[in-house]
Amino acid sequence: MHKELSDLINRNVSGANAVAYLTADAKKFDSSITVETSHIYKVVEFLKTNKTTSFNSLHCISGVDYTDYMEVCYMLTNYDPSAVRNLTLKVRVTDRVNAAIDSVVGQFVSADFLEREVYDMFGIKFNNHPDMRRILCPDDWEGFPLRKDYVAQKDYNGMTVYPDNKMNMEDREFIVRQNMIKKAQAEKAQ
Amino acid sequence: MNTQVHHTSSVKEYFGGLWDGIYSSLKGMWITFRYVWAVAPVSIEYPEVREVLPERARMRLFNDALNCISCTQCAMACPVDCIYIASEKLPEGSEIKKTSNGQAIRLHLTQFTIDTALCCYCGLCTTVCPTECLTHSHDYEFSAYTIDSMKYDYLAPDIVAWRDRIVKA
Amino acid sequence: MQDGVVLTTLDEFLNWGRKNSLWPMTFGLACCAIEMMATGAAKYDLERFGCGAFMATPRRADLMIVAGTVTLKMATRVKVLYEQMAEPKYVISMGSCANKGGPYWQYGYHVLKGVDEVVPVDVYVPGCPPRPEALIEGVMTLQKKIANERLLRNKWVKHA
Amino acid sequence: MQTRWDVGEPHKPTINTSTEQLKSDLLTLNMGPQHPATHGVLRIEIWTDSEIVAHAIPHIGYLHRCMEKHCENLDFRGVIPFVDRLDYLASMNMEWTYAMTIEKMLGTEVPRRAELLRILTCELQRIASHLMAFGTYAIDLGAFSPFLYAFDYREKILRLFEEVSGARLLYNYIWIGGLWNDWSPEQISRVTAFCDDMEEEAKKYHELLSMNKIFIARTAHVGVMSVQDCIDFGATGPILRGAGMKWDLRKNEPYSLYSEFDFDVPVGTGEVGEPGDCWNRYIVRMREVVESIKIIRQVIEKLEPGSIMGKVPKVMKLPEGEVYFRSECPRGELAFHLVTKQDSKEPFRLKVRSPCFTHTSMLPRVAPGQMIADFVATVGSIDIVLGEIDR
Repeated sequence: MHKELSDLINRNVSGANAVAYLTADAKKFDSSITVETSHIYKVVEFLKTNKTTSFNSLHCISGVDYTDYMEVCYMLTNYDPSAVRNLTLKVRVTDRVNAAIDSVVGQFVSADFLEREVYDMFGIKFNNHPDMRRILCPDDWEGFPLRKDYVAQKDYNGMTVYPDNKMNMEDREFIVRQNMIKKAQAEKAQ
Repeated sequence: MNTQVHHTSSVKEYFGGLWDGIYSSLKGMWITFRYVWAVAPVSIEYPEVREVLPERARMRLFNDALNCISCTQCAMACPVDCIYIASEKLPEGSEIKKTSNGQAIRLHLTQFTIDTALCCYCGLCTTVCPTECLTHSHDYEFSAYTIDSMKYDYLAPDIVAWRDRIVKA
Repeated sequence: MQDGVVLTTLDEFLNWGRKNSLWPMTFGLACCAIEMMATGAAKYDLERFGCGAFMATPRRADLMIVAGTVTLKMATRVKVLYEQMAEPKYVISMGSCANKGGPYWQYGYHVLKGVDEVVPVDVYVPGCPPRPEALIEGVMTLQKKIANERLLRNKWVKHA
Repeated sequence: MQTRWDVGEPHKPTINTSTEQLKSDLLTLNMGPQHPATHGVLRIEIWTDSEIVAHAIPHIGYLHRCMEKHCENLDFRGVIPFVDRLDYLASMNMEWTYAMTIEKMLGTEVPRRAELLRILTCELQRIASHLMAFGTYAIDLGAFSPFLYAFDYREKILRLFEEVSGARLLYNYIWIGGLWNDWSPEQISRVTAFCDDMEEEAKKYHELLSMNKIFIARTAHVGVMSVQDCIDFGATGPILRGAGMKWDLRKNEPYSLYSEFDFDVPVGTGEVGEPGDCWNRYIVRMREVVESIKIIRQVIEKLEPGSIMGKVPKVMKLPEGEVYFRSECPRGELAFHLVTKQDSKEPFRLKVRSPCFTHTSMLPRVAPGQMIADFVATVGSIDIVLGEIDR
């Protein structure tokens, strides 16, 4: 299904450059379609409006940080009892400093909160979003927590995030040692 | 999009609605009133009467240090890292003790601390324990005035009294 | 100087009144709030301790049961709510999260590691979440503490 | 391009607009984070024009517990206690969805008895969750006694869960590959007895609250969410069914053994009020309780002795790949998006698609034009759990 769908997207949205990623074991894993970052709005518009493969609802937007690039996954679905369809649509963001892609709020209103969450957690800005603010963390929070290189800030609003007297430092020696052993083993293996 | 629907009602509708309101409220009150005699009291008068906890109930953790072989599996399994264990090698030639289920204790346990204020009572640590020395006891009444008193050292001398109660021979 | 019979008796009387009419604030944060509601419901019935009148506003409450995870975003509000309560005021920290950050202490960048960072706590109730009985026991522990308060004696009796 | 208007623009004041001198500004009112009617620490900024809500902006994140960050640092078994704490009113369903996600990746065959018992526990949990919704919704609308009755019956379920799993609220009971403990025949017989009691009790609830004139006056025609709104916002569960759409993943995309069971999907028909209003959302929940009892009875009929744990590797390592798995929870469709790396012991990314999160985003759409008291009824009828919204 993904192969035909990606062909369909390529035929109808010029420059979308849809590539279907098919898993070897469809029972265990999900396949997905990756499209060009700049064309996400058009692709989503096409998938929503076209007659044959209409997806009428955006179920979820999820971000994944692969350290060298970030991915935004759009889970599209169809509330149609006769034919249930699910699709994972992906775009890649390589710029970590000024990450920005187009918002799809124009097509799916549910993207309003979901995109704000992706912005909050990964720092990917969504152009043309009506209300691009942080949603879970406070407005003056530093950094984007779910990035792999995130380091939590020391204090917020006069409160220490990791106070030393609560961290059981003297007791944790064991765990620190275990981590060191693990690290040494990993280095040896390399 | 004003959802309030205003419409003029006839006299019949008005009194019908009034009657409906009174009747349905009385019905609800009757159900509540029946609780006076028809339903047995459900309250448990706690400090005097205590509910018997089920066998599997997971309350405060207890470690029987005499049976512990310092394998640290509980500390590894703990999702919140609240178990802290340290051990040393036994000096050469010392007698190797056995646990109650026959495993040899080859390490000398020097620290076994559980920060109960962090524990999430998930029970993952007790399932991996090979000698079943780490168990969930049935005590839940141990609120404290200070946070530091919630860190339990299971090698402390005053734990013996507690052990006598929990570990059944 | 001795405490004196009159002041001691008066103190006892005041403490008796205070400890048997602890009105908690409806202040549920997370999972523990459900157990707090269960404590207030029919089976465990917190009302038996004069502690069941859950007040919707801090200004009428004597007791704040911090039930659940306090996040950094919420911590300032917790503090404001505590300051709005009228004296005498007491705080019970219920559950692991409020005690010390609970399961979220290690990687919880947005979790306050214990509500005692922002408000003074009188009694810590352990559990995740504590059984309703454990919360009742926590309230009883607090009542014991209140019973020993030296309210008038601290005010008027000058110890050498 | 749609603008702010489509997610609910502050609409113009309806009163005093004709007389320029009498024109007044909108009043900003904060509901929450500490408010008895917000079911936790939800904060809603309401712009009101006298009693009429002109605009509502939900502010969430007051219970953001960094659960997704935690999961990236824990092994697959250790995630379960954290998944429990997502929706603390329906922990069993949360665990089950997570377990099924991992099992799908591992390709684990779960024994039939374990599957049946999972359905049993999760349907019991659904009843418990809906009872909670019933009780707290009654409190929101000013009736206290339904809360006591609902909690009384909820305690019975919790007692069963405590006997079988060891905890009252956060169970860590459904494990990857099966279950922790088995149900004894004595416990199963108590479930049967409970089902009989619960059916009678559900009738009592209808007499007590559902058909109460005052309750109907507070909920009928209030907070109407049409089917189109629900689909646009991705709403699921009782919200979507209350609007009149027959959509239930247990029927439409059956997972586990749900295809073997015979049950109805209750929808809001509008016999009181209109489809999509608070009353219909409420009645869908109450009818689901009866349907869950039906499923539980069938499960007990089908139960036969057997193993409760499938074959799972001791050190769990998953291959590289990703899975998006959804299931029907009491509040709607919960989904996990799990991404793993080759031979990883911990999830590379675990995204939780929470139903309440999307339902909260619908509030700006339904709020404009309501009275404040009706808005409280609307928020209550969505039955949100903040642990799941903020994660």
